[in-house]
Amino acid sequence: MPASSPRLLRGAINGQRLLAEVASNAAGANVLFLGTTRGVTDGVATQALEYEAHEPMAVAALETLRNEAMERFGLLGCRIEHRLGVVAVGEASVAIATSAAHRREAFAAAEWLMEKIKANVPIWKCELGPDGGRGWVHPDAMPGGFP
Amino acid sequence: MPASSPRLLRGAINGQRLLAEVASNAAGANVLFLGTTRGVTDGVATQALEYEAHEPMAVAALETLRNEAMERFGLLGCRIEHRLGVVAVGEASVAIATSAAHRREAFAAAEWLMEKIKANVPIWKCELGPDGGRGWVHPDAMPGGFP
Amino acid sequence: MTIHPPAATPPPLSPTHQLRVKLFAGLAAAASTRLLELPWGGGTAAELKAAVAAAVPAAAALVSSSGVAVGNQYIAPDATIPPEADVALIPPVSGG
Amino acid sequence: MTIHPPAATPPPLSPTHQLRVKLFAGLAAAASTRLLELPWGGGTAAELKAAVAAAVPAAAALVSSSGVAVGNQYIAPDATIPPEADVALIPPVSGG
Repeated sequence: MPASSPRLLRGAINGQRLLAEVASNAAGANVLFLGTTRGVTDGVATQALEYEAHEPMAVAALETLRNEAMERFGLLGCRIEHRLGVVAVGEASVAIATSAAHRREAFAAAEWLMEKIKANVPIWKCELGPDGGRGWVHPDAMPGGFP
Repeated sequence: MPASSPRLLRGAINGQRLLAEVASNAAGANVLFLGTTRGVTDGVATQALEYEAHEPMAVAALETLRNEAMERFGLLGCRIEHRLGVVAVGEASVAIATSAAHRREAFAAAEWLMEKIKANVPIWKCELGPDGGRGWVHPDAMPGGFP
Repeated sequence: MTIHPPAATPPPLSPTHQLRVKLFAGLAAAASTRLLELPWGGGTAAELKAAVAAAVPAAAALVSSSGVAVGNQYIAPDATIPPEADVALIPPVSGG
Repeated sequence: MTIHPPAATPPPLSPTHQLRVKLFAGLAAAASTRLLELPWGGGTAAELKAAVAAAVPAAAALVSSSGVAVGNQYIAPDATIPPEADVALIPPVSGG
Protein backbone atom coordinates (compact mmCIF):
# COMPACT_ATOMS: atom_id res chain seq x y z
CA MET A 1 0.00 0.00 0.00
CA PRO A 2 1.52 3.36 -0.96
CA ALA A 3 2.53 5.80 1.78
CA SER A 4 -0.16 8.18 0.56
CA SER A 5 -2.96 5.66 1.26
CA PRO A 6 -5.59 6.45 3.87
CA ARG A 7 -4.95 5.08 7.33
CA LEU A 8 -7.02 4.06 10.32
CA LEU A 9 -4.97 4.63 13.44
CA ARG A 10 -5.30 4.32 17.19
CA GLY A 11 -2.78 6.99 18.14
CA ALA A 12 -3.01 10.76 17.80
CA ILE A 13 -3.32 12.34 14.36
CA ASN A 14 -0.36 14.52 13.35
CA GLY A 15 -1.80 17.19 11.07
CA GLN A 16 1.54 18.88 10.51
CA ARG A 17 2.95 15.63 9.11
CA LEU A 18 -0.02 15.21 6.76
CA LEU A 19 0.50 18.73 5.42
CA ALA A 20 4.18 17.96 4.90
CA GLU A 21 3.23 14.78 3.02
CA VAL A 22 1.00 16.67 0.53
CA ALA A 23 3.49 19.52 0.04
CA SER A 24 4.61 20.14 -3.54
CA ASN A 25 6.52 22.86 -5.36
CA ALA A 26 3.62 22.96 -7.81
CA ALA A 27 1.08 23.65 -5.02
CA GLY A 28 -0.20 27.14 -4.29
CA ALA A 29 -2.89 25.93 -1.87
CA ASN A 30 -2.82 23.47 1.01
CA VAL A 31 -5.81 22.68 3.22
CA LEU A 32 -5.86 20.71 6.44
CA PHE A 33 -9.20 19.77 7.98
CA LEU A 34 -9.36 18.34 11.50
CA GLY A 35 -12.64 17.00 12.84
CA THR A 36 -12.47 17.22 16.63
CA THR A 37 -14.58 15.84 19.47
CA ARG A 38 -16.97 18.49 20.80
CA GLY A 39 -17.55 18.64 24.54
CA VAL A 40 -21.24 19.39 24.03
CA THR A 41 -23.53 18.40 21.13
CA ASP A 42 -27.12 19.68 21.02
CA GLY A 43 -26.91 20.47 24.73
CA VAL A 44 -25.73 16.98 25.73
CA ALA A 45 -22.29 16.66 27.34
CA THR A 46 -19.81 14.28 25.73
CA GLN A 47 -16.90 12.82 27.68
CA ALA A 48 -15.29 11.31 24.60
CA LEU A 49 -16.15 9.50 21.38
CA GLU A 50 -15.24 5.93 20.57
CA TYR A 51 -14.88 4.89 16.94
CA GLU A 52 -14.95 1.50 15.30
CA ALA A 53 -14.84 0.46 11.65
CA HIS A 54 -15.21 -2.43 9.25
CA GLU A 55 -11.50 -1.91 8.82
CA PRO A 56 -10.61 -3.47 5.46
CA MET A 57 -13.80 -2.14 3.89
CA ALA A 58 -13.27 1.34 5.37
CA VAL A 59 -9.66 1.50 4.14
CA ALA A 60 -10.75 0.37 0.67
CA ALA A 61 -13.58 2.92 0.62
CA LEU A 62 -11.24 5.72 1.73
CA GLU A 63 -8.70 4.73 -0.93
CA THR A 64 -11.43 4.83 -3.60
CA LEU A 65 -12.59 8.26 -2.40
CA ARG A 66 -9.01 9.55 -2.33
CA ASN A 67 -8.37 8.41 -5.89
CA GLU A 68 -11.64 9.98 -7.06
CA ALA A 69 -10.79 13.26 -5.31
CA MET A 70 -7.27 13.33 -6.81
CA GLU A 71 -8.76 13.07 -10.30
CA ARG A 72 -11.96 15.09 -9.90
CA PHE A 73 -10.21 18.10 -8.32
CA GLY A 74 -6.81 17.76 -10.00
CA LEU A 75 -5.06 17.47 -6.64
CA LEU A 76 -1.31 17.33 -6.22
CA GLY A 77 -1.55 15.50 -2.91
CA CYS A 78 -4.19 14.05 -0.59
CA ARG A 79 -3.90 12.30 2.77
CA ILE A 80 -6.72 10.94 4.92
CA GLU A 81 -6.51 9.58 8.45
CA HIS A 82 -9.26 8.47 10.82
CA ARG A 83 -8.87 7.51 14.47
CA LEU A 84 -10.30 4.33 15.97
CA GLY A 85 -10.89 3.76 19.68
CA VAL A 86 -11.47 6.50 22.24
CA VAL A 87 -10.97 10.12 21.12
CA ALA A 88 -11.06 12.67 23.96
CA VAL A 89 -12.79 16.05 23.73
CA GLY A 90 -10.63 18.44 21.68
CA GLU A 91 -8.71 15.66 19.92
CA ALA A 92 -8.97 15.02 16.18
CA SER A 93 -10.91 11.97 15.00
CA VAL A 94 -10.41 12.62 11.30
CA ALA A 95 -7.90 14.58 9.23
CA ILE A 96 -7.84 15.43 5.55
CA ALA A 97 -4.93 17.22 3.89
CA THR A 98 -5.14 18.36 0.27
CA SER A 99 -2.84 20.32 -2.02
CA ALA A 100 -3.57 21.83 -5.41
CA ALA A 101 -2.28 24.54 -7.71
CA HIS A 102 -5.15 26.82 -6.65
CA ARG A 103 -7.22 27.17 -3.51
CA ARG A 104 -10.69 26.43 -4.89
CA GLU A 105 -9.77 22.85 -5.71
CA ALA A 106 -7.95 22.27 -2.42
CA PHE A 107 -10.94 23.50 -0.39
CA ALA A 108 -13.56 21.78 -2.54
CA ALA A 109 -11.77 18.44 -2.38
CA ALA A 110 -11.46 18.50 1.41
CA GLU A 111 -15.15 19.37 1.80
CA TRP A 112 -16.22 16.76 -0.74
CA LEU A 113 -14.16 14.07 1.01
CA MET A 114 -15.69 14.90 4.40
CA GLU A 115 -19.21 14.66 2.92
CA LYS A 116 -18.46 11.30 1.36
CA ILE A 117 -16.69 9.91 4.43
CA LYS A 118 -19.58 10.83 6.71
CA ALA A 119 -22.14 9.39 4.27
CA ASN A 120 -20.55 6.17 3.04
CA VAL A 121 -17.48 4.88 4.84
CA PRO A 122 -18.20 2.09 7.38
CA ILE A 123 -16.98 3.87 10.50
CA TRP A 124 -19.15 4.43 13.56
CA LYS A 125 -18.97 6.66 16.60
CA CYS A 126 -20.20 5.90 20.10
CA GLU A 127 -20.96 8.81 22.44
CA LEU A 128 -19.47 8.28 25.89
CA GLY A 129 -21.38 10.41 28.40
CA PRO A 130 -20.08 11.78 31.71
CA ASP A 131 -22.24 9.26 33.62
CA GLY A 132 -20.71 6.24 31.86
CA GLY A 133 -23.56 6.01 29.36
CA ARG A 134 -22.77 4.76 25.83
CA GLY A 135 -24.75 5.38 22.66
CA TRP A 136 -23.87 4.34 19.13
CA VAL A 137 -24.73 6.97 16.55
CA HIS A 138 -26.73 5.71 13.55
CA PRO A 139 -28.25 8.45 11.41
CA ASP A 140 -31.60 7.77 9.78
CA ALA A 141 -30.14 7.76 6.28
CA MET A 142 -29.10 4.49 4.66
CA PRO A 143 -25.47 3.79 3.82
CA GLY A 144 -24.51 2.87 0.29
CA GLY A 145 -27.67 4.26 -1.22
CA PHE A 146 -29.68 1.02 -0.89
CA PRO A 147 -33.22 1.33 0.43
CA MET B 1 -3.66 44.26 20.30
CA PRO B 2 -5.18 40.91 21.31
CA ALA B 3 -3.16 37.73 20.70
CA SER B 4 -5.80 36.63 18.20
CA SER B 5 -5.20 39.64 15.95
CA PRO B 6 -3.84 39.15 12.43
CA ARG B 7 -0.09 39.48 12.05
CA LEU B 8 2.34 40.39 9.31
CA LEU B 9 5.58 38.58 9.91
CA ARG B 10 8.98 38.15 8.32
CA GLY B 11 9.75 34.69 9.72
CA ALA B 12 8.21 31.34 8.82
CA ILE B 13 4.51 30.71 9.46
CA ASN B 14 3.77 28.01 12.04
CA GLY B 15 0.47 26.44 10.98
CA GLN B 16 0.42 24.00 13.87
CA ARG B 17 0.55 26.88 16.34
CA LEU B 18 -2.30 28.68 14.58
CA LEU B 19 -4.46 25.55 14.80
CA ALA B 20 -3.63 25.25 18.49
CA GLU B 21 -4.64 28.89 19.00
CA VAL B 22 -8.11 28.36 17.45
CA ALA B 23 -8.72 25.05 19.28
CA SER B 24 -11.83 24.90 21.44
CA ASN B 25 -13.75 22.17 23.25
CA ALA B 26 -16.84 23.51 21.49
CA ALA B 27 -15.26 23.04 18.04
CA GLY B 28 -16.04 20.07 15.85
CA ALA B 29 -14.26 21.47 12.80
CA ASN B 30 -10.88 23.11 12.33
CA VAL B 31 -9.50 24.29 9.00
CA LEU B 32 -5.97 25.44 8.22
CA PHE B 33 -5.26 27.00 4.83
CA LEU B 34 -1.68 27.62 3.71
CA GLY B 35 -0.99 29.56 0.55
CA THR B 36 2.42 28.49 -0.72
CA THR B 37 4.82 29.80 -3.36
CA ARG B 38 4.51 27.78 -6.58
CA GLY B 39 7.69 26.98 -8.50
CA VAL B 40 5.90 27.53 -11.82
CA THR B 41 2.91 29.77 -12.63
CA ASP B 42 1.39 29.68 -16.12
CA GLY B 43 4.55 28.09 -17.43
CA VAL B 44 6.89 30.74 -15.99
CA ALA B 45 9.46 29.65 -13.40
CA THR B 46 9.46 31.45 -10.04
CA GLN B 47 12.52 31.49 -7.81
CA ALA B 48 10.67 33.08 -4.91
CA LEU B 49 8.05 35.72 -4.14
CA GLU B 50 8.69 38.92 -2.26
CA TYR B 51 5.82 40.57 -0.41
CA GLU B 52 5.35 44.10 0.85
CA ALA B 53 2.40 45.83 2.47
CA HIS B 54 1.02 49.15 3.62
CA GLU B 55 1.54 47.63 7.04
CA PRO B 56 -0.76 49.56 9.39
CA MET B 57 -3.53 49.63 6.79
CA ALA B 58 -3.12 45.92 6.02
CA VAL B 59 -3.22 44.95 9.70
CA ALA B 60 -6.34 47.07 10.20
CA ALA B 61 -8.00 45.57 7.11
CA LEU B 62 -7.18 42.03 8.24
CA GLU B 63 -8.55 42.74 11.72
CA THR B 64 -11.80 44.07 10.20
CA LEU B 65 -12.09 40.98 7.99
CA ARG B 66 -11.38 38.67 10.91
CA ASN B 67 -14.08 40.30 13.04
CA GLU B 68 -16.56 40.10 10.18
CA ALA B 69 -15.75 36.41 9.61
CA MET B 70 -16.12 35.60 13.32
CA GLU B 71 -19.63 37.06 13.30
CA ARG B 72 -20.81 36.07 9.82
CA PHE B 73 -19.81 32.40 10.19
CA GLY B 74 -20.24 32.03 13.95
CA LEU B 75 -16.60 31.03 14.37
CA LEU B 76 -15.10 29.92 17.66
CA GLY B 77 -11.60 30.97 16.62
CA CYS B 78 -9.82 32.62 13.71
CA ARG B 79 -6.15 33.43 13.12
CA ILE B 80 -4.61 35.10 10.09
CA GLU B 81 -0.92 35.54 9.28
CA HIS B 82 0.78 36.89 6.17
CA ARG B 83 4.49 36.86 5.40
CA LEU B 84 6.42 39.92 4.23
CA GLY B 85 9.78 39.82 2.48
CA VAL B 86 11.10 36.90 0.44
CA VAL B 87 9.12 33.62 0.54
CA ALA B 88 10.87 30.68 -1.12
CA VAL B 89 9.13 28.12 -3.32
CA GLY B 90 7.15 25.69 -1.13
CA GLU B 91 6.97 28.07 1.84
CA ALA B 92 3.70 29.56 3.09
CA SER B 93 3.02 33.23 2.40
CA VAL B 94 -0.40 33.28 4.05
CA ALA B 95 -2.16 31.15 6.67
CA ILE B 96 -5.74 31.13 7.88
CA ALA B 97 -6.95 28.94 10.73
CA THR B 98 -10.64 28.73 11.61
CA SER B 99 -12.65 26.70 14.11
CA ALA B 100 -16.41 26.25 14.35
CA ALA B 101 -18.94 23.83 15.77
CA HIS B 102 -19.52 22.39 12.29
CA ARG B 103 -17.39 22.02 9.20
CA ARG B 104 -19.41 24.06 6.70
CA GLU B 105 -18.78 27.29 8.63
CA ALA B 106 -15.10 26.55 9.20
CA PHE B 107 -14.50 25.88 5.48
CA ALA B 108 -16.68 28.76 4.25
CA ALA B 109 -15.00 31.27 6.54
CA ALA B 110 -11.49 30.30 5.44
CA GLU B 111 -12.48 30.54 1.76
CA TRP B 112 -14.27 33.85 2.28
CA LEU B 113 -11.27 35.31 4.09
CA MET B 114 -8.90 34.28 1.30
CA GLU B 115 -11.18 35.90 -1.32
CA LYS B 116 -11.34 39.12 0.65
CA ILE B 117 -7.61 39.21 1.43
CA LYS B 118 -6.67 38.73 -2.21
CA ALA B 119 -9.18 41.38 -3.35
CA ASN B 120 -8.83 44.14 -0.77
CA VAL B 121 -5.90 44.01 1.63
CA PRO B 122 -2.97 46.26 0.65
CA ILE B 123 -0.32 43.57 0.24
CA TRP B 124 1.64 43.02 -2.97
CA LYS B 125 3.77 40.25 -4.37
CA CYS B 126 6.81 40.56 -6.59
CA GLU B 127 7.83 37.57 -8.74
CA LEU B 128 11.56 36.86 -8.51
CA GLY B 129 12.63 34.93 -11.60
CA PRO B 130 15.57 32.52 -11.91
CA ASP B 131 17.46 35.09 -14.05
CA GLY B 132 17.23 37.81 -11.38
CA GLY B 133 14.21 39.46 -13.01
CA ARG B 134 11.63 41.13 -10.77
CA GLY B 135 7.99 41.85 -11.54
CA TRP B 136 5.37 43.33 -9.25
CA VAL B 137 1.96 41.71 -9.64
CA HIS B 138 -0.94 44.14 -10.11
CA PRO B 139 -4.18 42.51 -11.28
CA ASP B 140 -6.43 44.51 -13.59
CA ALA B 141 -9.17 44.83 -10.98
CA MET B 142 -9.32 47.89 -8.76
CA PRO B 143 -8.78 47.65 -5.01
CA GLY B 144 -11.39 49.00 -2.66
CA GLY B 145 -14.13 48.99 -5.25
CA PHE B 146 -13.38 52.51 -6.55
CA PRO B 147 -13.30 53.00 -10.31
CA MET C 1 -23.59 -48.22 -11.51
CA THR C 2 -22.06 -45.02 -10.23
CA ILE C 3 -23.61 -41.66 -11.10
CA HIS C 4 -21.21 -38.77 -11.41
CA PRO C 5 -22.94 -35.40 -11.25
CA PRO C 6 -21.48 -32.71 -13.57
CA ALA C 7 -18.34 -31.34 -11.98
CA ALA C 8 -19.50 -27.71 -12.28
CA THR C 9 -22.55 -28.23 -10.05
CA PRO C 10 -21.81 -27.98 -6.35
CA PRO C 11 -23.72 -30.24 -3.99
CA PRO C 12 -26.89 -28.57 -2.66
CA LEU C 13 -26.34 -26.70 0.60
CA SER C 14 -27.63 -28.25 3.74
CA PRO C 15 -30.12 -25.82 5.38
CA THR C 16 -27.93 -26.11 8.48
CA HIS C 17 -24.91 -24.60 6.72
CA GLN C 18 -23.67 -21.79 8.98
CA LEU C 19 -23.11 -18.32 7.54
CA ARG C 20 -20.99 -15.96 9.63
CA VAL C 21 -22.17 -12.35 9.50
CA LYS C 22 -20.02 -9.51 10.85
CA LEU C 23 -21.89 -6.99 12.99
CA PHE C 24 -20.76 -3.51 14.05
CA ALA C 25 -21.61 -0.69 16.42
CA GLY C 26 -25.29 -0.68 17.49
CA LEU C 27 -25.92 -3.99 15.71
CA ALA C 28 -23.12 -5.71 17.60
CA ALA C 29 -24.37 -4.18 20.84
CA ALA C 30 -27.95 -5.34 20.21
CA ALA C 31 -26.83 -8.87 19.26
CA SER C 32 -24.15 -9.02 21.97
CA THR C 33 -21.75 -10.37 19.36
CA ARG C 34 -19.59 -9.12 16.50
CA LEU C 35 -19.98 -12.37 14.55
CA LEU C 36 -23.44 -13.83 14.19
CA GLU C 37 -23.74 -17.44 12.98
CA LEU C 38 -26.90 -18.17 11.04
CA PRO C 39 -28.27 -21.30 9.39
CA TRP C 40 -28.19 -20.34 5.73
CA GLY C 41 -29.46 -22.28 2.73
CA GLY C 42 -28.55 -19.49 0.30
CA GLY C 43 -30.47 -16.40 -0.74
CA THR C 44 -30.31 -12.69 -1.39
CA ALA C 45 -29.05 -9.78 0.67
CA ALA C 46 -32.65 -8.85 1.50
CA GLU C 47 -33.31 -12.41 2.69
CA LEU C 48 -30.18 -12.28 4.84
CA LYS C 49 -31.43 -9.12 6.53
CA ALA C 50 -34.75 -10.82 7.25
CA ALA C 51 -32.93 -13.82 8.74
CA VAL C 52 -30.76 -11.58 10.96
CA ALA C 53 -33.79 -9.59 12.11
CA ALA C 54 -35.54 -12.86 13.03
CA ALA C 55 -32.47 -14.09 14.93
CA VAL C 56 -31.95 -10.79 16.80
CA PRO C 57 -35.38 -9.17 17.26
CA ALA C 58 -33.90 -6.37 19.38
CA ALA C 59 -31.92 -5.21 16.32
CA ALA C 60 -34.74 -5.55 13.76
CA ALA C 61 -35.22 -1.82 13.15
CA LEU C 62 -31.50 -1.15 12.77
CA VAL C 63 -31.09 -4.22 10.53
CA SER C 64 -33.80 -2.94 8.22
CA SER C 65 -31.86 0.31 7.72
CA SER C 66 -28.53 -1.48 7.24
CA GLY C 67 -26.69 -2.28 4.02
CA VAL C 68 -25.07 -5.62 3.21
CA ALA C 69 -21.45 -5.91 2.20
CA VAL C 70 -19.58 -8.87 0.75
CA GLY C 71 -15.82 -8.43 1.03
CA ASN C 72 -15.23 -4.69 0.82
CA GLN C 73 -18.27 -3.83 -1.33
CA TYR C 74 -21.88 -3.02 -0.69
CA ILE C 75 -24.18 -5.37 -2.62
CA ALA C 76 -27.72 -4.73 -3.90
CA PRO C 77 -30.73 -6.14 -2.02
CA ASP C 78 -31.42 -8.68 -4.78
CA ALA C 79 -27.80 -9.83 -5.10
CA THR C 80 -27.14 -13.44 -4.09
CA ILE C 81 -24.85 -14.17 -1.16
CA PRO C 82 -22.51 -17.10 -1.81
CA PRO C 83 -22.38 -19.66 1.00
CA GLU C 84 -18.77 -18.95 2.04
CA ALA C 85 -19.03 -15.17 1.59
CA ASP C 86 -17.30 -12.67 3.84
CA VAL C 87 -20.56 -10.93 4.81
CA ALA C 88 -21.11 -7.86 6.95
CA LEU C 89 -24.16 -5.86 7.92
CA ILE C 90 -23.41 -2.13 7.71
CA PRO C 91 -25.71 -0.01 9.87
CA PRO C 92 -25.96 3.71 9.02
CA VAL C 93 -22.47 5.13 9.33
CA SER C 94 -21.32 7.98 11.60
CA GLY C 95 -17.60 8.44 11.07
CA GLY C 96 -15.88 11.78 10.67
CA MET D 1 -7.38 99.56 9.57
CA THR D 2 -6.68 95.90 10.21
CA ILE D 3 -8.81 93.18 8.68
CA HIS D 4 -9.21 89.98 10.69
CA PRO D 5 -10.51 87.06 8.69
CA PRO D 6 -12.97 84.78 10.50
CA ALA D 7 -11.07 82.46 12.85
CA ALA D 8 -12.61 79.32 11.38
CA THR D 9 -11.12 79.93 7.95
CA PRO D 10 -7.55 78.61 7.66
CA PRO D 11 -5.12 80.67 5.67
CA PRO D 12 -5.07 79.59 2.02
CA LEU D 13 -2.43 76.95 1.31
CA SER D 14 0.54 78.07 -0.59
CA PRO D 15 0.61 76.16 -3.88
CA THR D 16 4.10 75.09 -2.87
CA HIS D 17 2.86 73.21 0.22
CA GLN D 18 4.35 69.74 0.00
CA LEU D 19 2.10 66.65 0.34
CA ARG D 20 3.88 63.37 1.04
CA VAL D 21 2.31 60.40 -0.75
CA LYS D 22 3.27 56.84 0.13
CA LEU D 23 3.88 54.57 -2.85
CA PHE D 24 4.09 50.78 -2.94
CA ALA D 25 5.11 47.88 -5.15
CA GLY D 26 5.01 48.75 -8.88
CA LEU D 27 4.26 52.40 -8.13
CA ALA D 28 7.30 52.74 -5.91
CA ALA D 29 9.39 50.96 -8.53
CA ALA D 30 8.17 53.27 -11.33
CA ALA D 31 8.71 56.40 -9.22
CA SER D 32 11.99 55.11 -7.75
CA THR D 33 10.74 56.24 -4.34
CA ARG D 34 8.39 55.09 -1.60
CA LEU D 35 7.51 58.63 -0.57
CA LEU D 36 6.64 61.12 -3.30
CA GLU D 37 6.58 64.84 -2.39
CA LEU D 38 4.14 66.88 -4.42
CA PRO D 39 3.22 70.56 -4.44
CA TRP D 40 -0.38 70.46 -3.25
CA GLY D 41 -2.85 73.31 -2.98
CA GLY D 42 -5.64 71.00 -1.81
CA GLY D 43 -8.09 68.92 -3.78
CA THR D 44 -9.80 65.56 -4.15
CA ALA D 45 -8.46 62.04 -4.35
CA ALA D 46 -9.05 62.07 -8.11
CA GLU D 47 -7.06 65.30 -8.41
CA LEU D 48 -4.24 63.79 -6.38
CA LYS D 49 -4.07 60.84 -8.77
CA ALA D 50 -3.83 63.26 -11.70
CA ALA D 51 -1.03 65.14 -9.95
CA VAL D 52 0.90 61.93 -9.25
CA ALA D 53 0.45 60.75 -12.84
CA ALA D 54 1.78 64.09 -14.08
CA ALA D 55 4.77 63.89 -11.73
CA VAL D 56 5.59 60.25 -12.61
CA PRO D 57 4.51 59.69 -16.21
CA ALA D 58 5.99 56.15 -16.22
CA ALA D 59 3.44 55.18 -13.57
CA ALA D 60 0.42 56.92 -15.12
CA ALA D 61 -1.44 53.74 -16.12
CA LEU D 62 -0.91 52.10 -12.74
CA VAL D 63 -1.87 55.32 -10.91
CA SER D 64 -5.15 55.46 -12.80
CA SER D 65 -6.06 51.97 -11.54
CA SER D 66 -4.98 52.74 -7.96
CA GLY D 67 -7.08 53.62 -4.96
CA VAL D 68 -6.31 56.43 -2.50
CA ALA D 69 -6.08 55.81 1.23
CA VAL D 70 -5.94 58.32 4.06
CA GLY D 71 -4.74 56.74 7.26
CA ASN D 72 -5.92 53.12 7.12
CA GLN D 73 -9.01 53.73 4.96
CA TYR D 74 -9.71 53.92 1.27
CA ILE D 75 -11.40 57.20 0.36
CA ALA D 76 -13.79 57.95 -2.50
CA PRO D 77 -12.51 59.74 -5.64
CA ASP D 78 -14.43 62.92 -4.76
CA ALA D 79 -13.29 62.98 -1.12
CA THR D 80 -11.08 65.92 -0.14
CA ILE D 81 -7.54 65.27 1.03
CA PRO D 82 -6.53 67.43 4.01
CA PRO D 83 -3.14 69.14 3.63
CA GLU D 84 -1.38 67.17 6.39
CA ALA D 85 -3.05 63.85 5.55
CA ASP D 86 -1.30 60.49 5.78
CA VAL D 87 -1.93 59.66 2.11
CA ALA D 88 -1.10 56.48 0.21
CA LEU D 89 -1.72 55.33 -3.33
CA ILE D 90 -2.86 51.69 -3.34
CA PRO D 91 -2.22 49.93 -6.65
CA PRO D 92 -4.22 46.75 -7.35
CA VAL D 93 -3.36 44.31 -4.57
CA SER D 94 -1.85 40.82 -4.96
CA GLY D 95 -1.39 39.37 -1.49
CA GLY D 96 -2.30 35.83 -0.48
